[in-house]
Amino acid sequence: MDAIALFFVLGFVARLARSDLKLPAQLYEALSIYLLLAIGLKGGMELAKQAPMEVLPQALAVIALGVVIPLIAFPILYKLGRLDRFNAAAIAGHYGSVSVVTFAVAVDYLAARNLPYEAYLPLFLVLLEMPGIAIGVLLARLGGQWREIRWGTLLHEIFLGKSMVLLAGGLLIGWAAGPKGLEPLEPFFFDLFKGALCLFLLEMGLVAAAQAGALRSSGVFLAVFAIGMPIVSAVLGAVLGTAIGLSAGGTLLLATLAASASYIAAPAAMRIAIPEANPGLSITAALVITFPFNLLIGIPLYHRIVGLIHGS
Amino acid sequence: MDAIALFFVLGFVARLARSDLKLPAQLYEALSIYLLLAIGLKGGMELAKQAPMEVLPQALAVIALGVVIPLIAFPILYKLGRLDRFNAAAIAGHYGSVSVVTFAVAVDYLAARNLPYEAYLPLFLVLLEMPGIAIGVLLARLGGQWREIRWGTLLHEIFLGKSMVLLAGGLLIGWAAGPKGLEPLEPFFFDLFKGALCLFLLEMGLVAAAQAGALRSSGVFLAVFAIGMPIVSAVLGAVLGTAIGLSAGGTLLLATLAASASYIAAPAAMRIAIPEANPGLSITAALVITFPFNLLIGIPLYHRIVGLIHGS
Amino acid sequence: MDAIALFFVLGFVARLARSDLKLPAQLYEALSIYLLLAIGLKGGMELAKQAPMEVLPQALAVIALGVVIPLIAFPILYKLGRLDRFNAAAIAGHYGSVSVVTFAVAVDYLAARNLPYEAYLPLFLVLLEMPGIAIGVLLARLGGQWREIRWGTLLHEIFLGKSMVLLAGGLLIGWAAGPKGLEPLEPFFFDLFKGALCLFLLEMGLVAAAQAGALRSSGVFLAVFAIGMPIVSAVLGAVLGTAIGLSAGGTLLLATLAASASYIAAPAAMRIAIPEANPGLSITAALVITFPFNLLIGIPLYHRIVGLIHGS
Amino acid sequence: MPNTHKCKLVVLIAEKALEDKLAQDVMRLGAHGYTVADVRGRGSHGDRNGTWDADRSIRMEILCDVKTAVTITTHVEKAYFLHYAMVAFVADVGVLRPQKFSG
Amino acid sequence: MPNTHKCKLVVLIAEKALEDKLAQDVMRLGAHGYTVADVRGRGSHGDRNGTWDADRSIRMEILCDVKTAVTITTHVEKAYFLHYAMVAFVADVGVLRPQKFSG
Amino acid sequence: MPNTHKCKLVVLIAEKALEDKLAQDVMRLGAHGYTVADVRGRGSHGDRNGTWDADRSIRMEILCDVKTAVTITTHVEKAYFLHYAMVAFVADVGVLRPQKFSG
Ligand SMILES: Nc1ncnc2c1ncn2[C@@H]1O[C@H](COP(=O)(O)O)[C@@H](O)[C@H]1O
Ligand SMILES: Nc1ncnc2c1ncn2[C@@H]1O[C@H](COP(=O)(O)O)[C@@H](O)[C@H]1O
Ligand SMILES: Nc1ncnc2c1ncn2[C@@H]1O[C@H](COP(=O)(O)O)[C@@H](O)[C@H]1O
Ligand code: NA
Ligand code: NA
Ligand code: NA
Repeated sequence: MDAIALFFVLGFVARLARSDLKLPAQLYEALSIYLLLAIGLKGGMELAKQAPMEVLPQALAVIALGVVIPLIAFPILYKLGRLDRFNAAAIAGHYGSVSVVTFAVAVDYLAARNLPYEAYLPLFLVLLEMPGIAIGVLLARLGGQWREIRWGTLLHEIFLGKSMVLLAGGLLIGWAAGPKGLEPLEPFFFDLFKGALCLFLLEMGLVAAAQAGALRSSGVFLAVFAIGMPIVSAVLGAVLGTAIGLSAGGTLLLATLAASASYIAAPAAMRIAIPEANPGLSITAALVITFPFNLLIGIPLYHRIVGLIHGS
Repeated sequence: MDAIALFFVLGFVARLARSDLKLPAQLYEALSIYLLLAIGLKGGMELAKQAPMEVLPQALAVIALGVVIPLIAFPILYKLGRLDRFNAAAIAGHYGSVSVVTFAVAVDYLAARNLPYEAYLPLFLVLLEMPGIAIGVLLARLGGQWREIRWGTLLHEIFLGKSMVLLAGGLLIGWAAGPKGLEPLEPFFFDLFKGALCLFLLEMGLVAAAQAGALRSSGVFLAVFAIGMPIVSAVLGAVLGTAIGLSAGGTLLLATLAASASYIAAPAAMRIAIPEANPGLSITAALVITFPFNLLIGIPLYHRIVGLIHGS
Repeated sequence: MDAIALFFVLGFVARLARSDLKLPAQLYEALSIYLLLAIGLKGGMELAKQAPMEVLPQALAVIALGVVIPLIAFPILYKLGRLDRFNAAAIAGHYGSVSVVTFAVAVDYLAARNLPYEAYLPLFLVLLEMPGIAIGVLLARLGGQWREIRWGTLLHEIFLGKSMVLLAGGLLIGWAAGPKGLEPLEPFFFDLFKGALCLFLLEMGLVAAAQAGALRSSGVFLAVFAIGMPIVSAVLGAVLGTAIGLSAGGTLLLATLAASASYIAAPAAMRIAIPEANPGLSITAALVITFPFNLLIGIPLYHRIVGLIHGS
Repeated sequence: MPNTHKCKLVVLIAEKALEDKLAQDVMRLGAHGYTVADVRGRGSHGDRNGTWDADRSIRMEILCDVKTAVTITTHVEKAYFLHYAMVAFVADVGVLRPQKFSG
Repeated sequence: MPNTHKCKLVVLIAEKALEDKLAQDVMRLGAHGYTVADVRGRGSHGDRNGTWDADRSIRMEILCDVKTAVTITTHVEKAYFLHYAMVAFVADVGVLRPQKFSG
Repeated sequence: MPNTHKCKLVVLIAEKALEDKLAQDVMRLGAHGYTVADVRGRGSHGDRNGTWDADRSIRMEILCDVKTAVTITTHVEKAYFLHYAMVAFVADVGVLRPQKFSG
């Protein structure tokens, strides 16, 4: 198993064994700020090398993916899973959005295997962060309470939420400064990245184990959904990545993004936009099941799927 | 624009746009401890290479500069600006002292242009930190309440304040350990410096924007002062740097130090020593106007001024 | 003096001079998490290169050392020092366990002198962490209240305490991932190690000076014990290291481990397991006297002792 | 106490996600200020031990007159009690400058 | 206040080492919840300024009925007052949903 | 409550810059201890949201007898209210070991 996944396991096991290990709250915050900025900077730096007109159609296709996934997830949750509209919509929104850490682990997976990928892919991460959340909120209000949507608040929460500002801000700075300008920042933002990711995964393991108790009450359906949905999304992502001409590595990253579910940006936005939804359900699904599934099983599996679809 | 200035802009814009982005309080503290120590260590390491008798006369001249600047600023604020004695004195003290981050940005400015400078200049940073604050307090008490000055407390606050201890402590350790002894500390204290500075500037941007509202109530005079005074001080610094035989790069650093206003050490000391002063005024001037002015316009401007005065 | 020891001195002096310098609490926690993980990873990485059967007998001998030291310390404290059973047992437990930071400084001492040592020695650090604490608790309950020992809680506290989980977890991850797998983590966990250690020592200096006041009330006996006991333990460690065939460097590390007293893991465990003991006494002994003694005088002294005993 | 004046202290313990909203609400409803601390805890919504974003709680204190206290507690009861982890209580205290907290 | 009901607020200030134990104790003794904040301070055990592990303190608040308040305070008095740095006090407050804290 | 004794709880919310001074003051004026927490807030001096040094506030709690409570509140009123962001209030509480806080 990869070293970084082992940190997740360490956290998970330590918490299950009732160790008092706990990362300081502000270290968790500092690490997530750092990871978001670093990913944005890296992507922006690479974006500076691209012709914008080449990337634009890909970008639009990727946004469409972010809209489609929650539209698929919602009926499954609502009809099949018999969840109420609010919970179904909130969970759909989490799966429409993406997990930054899962993305980082997939990048590491490629790097460890020397597989190339389009280095501007963090742009897609930024683009996929938002639409899922917006669609989730719309779905929650379909039942006639359209007027209740506070558009101002919602758009604000989505575009000016902490993770969006850091990712997009990093992207813009990286793009404006270019590889030359970022050189002196490399030791901090790039060389330390993987180590910082390990610490963050340790914390995620602790948190996931702490939430694991909620598994029992959330029912079998949700567990099945939290494994099945990522696979469906990954296939969609793999097809789309192939269609828009990404390399096999880039396609794997897009598939992983599609498969991942947000547990940082989405919970914060949903808590305010859909108060009726029980946050325990979406967090159990996204963090306790989907996240470790992607980490340990999903990414290699999607690698195979991409192999079949991309055919290279 | 330089990458590190862009981080300030990101923070500033994010806050103006009412994003909820916020750096954890203890990360801010950790970063400022790190930056102060790192600057001190670097300066001390270089000082170890100097003959003390060479630096001593320069050091005395620099301390005199720290005394003169608030003595110029005070009458401007008191007579021209019609501020009361306490506020005039407190603001004068802030401008007599220096901004560590502005210094670091100026060092970076030189490095990016491959311009050489006397590497022991952090010593002057340490020397300029104190006198301004002391003069500010004296000016506040000129109106007869000399007895009210608690000299013990004041000297304690100045010499044993957090930033002084870290800067001077770092300087001493760097000097005692020398380049050889610091080698294993380089990856931590030197290679990461610029990245840490970026994070700190992001936070400064957030804080400056949060304080920006106070601009309206503080009046036009203060805004003019907060841009004019740094230019005056920079000219003084440039003349002095040339007179004491610094290189063009060293002269620019001294001019920038003179032009910069303290917003970490001075506010803390002044709050206790001159409670009658409104901290909002000095912080608006030093942090909201002078700091970004120096960052974005001042340093290149002082570079020109130094070009004229230093003539090399 | 070594640069890292100077950071301890800076903290100590700053606090004695009543500076308001203070490291943020969560930075202290973050640093200790980082140091424990890094030491574990490094040791585990090296352990991966060893044949387990070679290390096993050494490991058993080392555990025995951890049992013997508190058994020697207890009667000294109880009979000679006339401390009550609880305090004698608690202090004996602290000296049976080890100080991670002292170990790190000794490793640095060897590195600075290019002296080789068995790179898997962090394993012994992990092994020595526990037995001392357990023996301390047993000694406290010898007076008939055996039933009062909550074995579950005690074992839990010892094996699942924060520092144990991080050290042993790091060891396992390092062992599983091996040198190749840890390569991308090197910039974070290994290159930054010494700098992070400096910050931690700065904090330890502050804490030690804050506790120094308690010296007066704790009596001369404790001060003598806190210097004499480490020397006795170091001799034991040096003899054992030589006997089990360690190199001179490895023997010095084992002697230093034996000489060191825990002030992170032991206080936490003892506070719950022996509430009757006054934590001020053990902390004064371990942190205010033994720790700086080892740092500044002990390690070079043990180097000489090892020279005599090991004879190489 | 001779030098103090009667005042209400309203305390709200709630999910951190509500901090900004509550701050706006109480100011709009007539409070002249508030004080916030980061806390963790347990209640009917289970363990909220503050290790990560979704698990954090805050404790907001508002000194105000009776009328404002009733307005604030009535509002939060209606707006948040159903869907959010939240507790509210009120105490009688004495303040030093009564005009600072009332009217 | 018209919309509130009488309730006790028990406050325990203690060494951080006791946090988990106290949390278990109060739940076992009948509390329905608690809130914890990190604090520092000074008392008969000297300065506990929170710079490092052994020096940290917590402040735990429990809203409960009188009976539970007596049980909790009696228990901590017996179990911890002798050997630990600790302070306990009780205040009368008014809560909004009384059934949440009692029974 | 049967097992508690009347006591005053003085609460001071103030700029962090005052922490050390207040700690010295209250001990000098007869308190036997105090507890401090980091807080943020808003009041007549505007938003003090705690993002940086100058913006931080603390909340200090002092359990003491009436006389000390009057002394402390009178002192801080005179010494700090004019120039510093600060709020003070006093509550009646019941403590377990009354001799710990009085005399
Ligand atoms: N009985 C109680 N005493 C003190 N704090 C409580 C109590 N019940 C709940 N809380 C706090 O209020 C938060 C939300 O409560 P709840 O909505 O019951 O989950 C909890 O996480 C606690 O911090
Ligand atoms: N009179 C007091 N007022 C407020 N808090 C106190 C008081 N006495 C003690 N404390 C708090 O309770 C902790 C333990 O108290 P003690 O057991 O007296 O050392 C202290 O560190 C303070 O945080
Ligand atoms: N009405 C209030 N209720 C609770 N806390 C307050 C209130 N007014 C002020 N504060 C707190 O006291 C600090 C200083 O208040 P002020 O001097 O009014 O700016 C504020 O930053 C708040 O933390
Ligand atoms: Na997704
Ligand atoms: Na200046
Ligand atoms: Na030992």
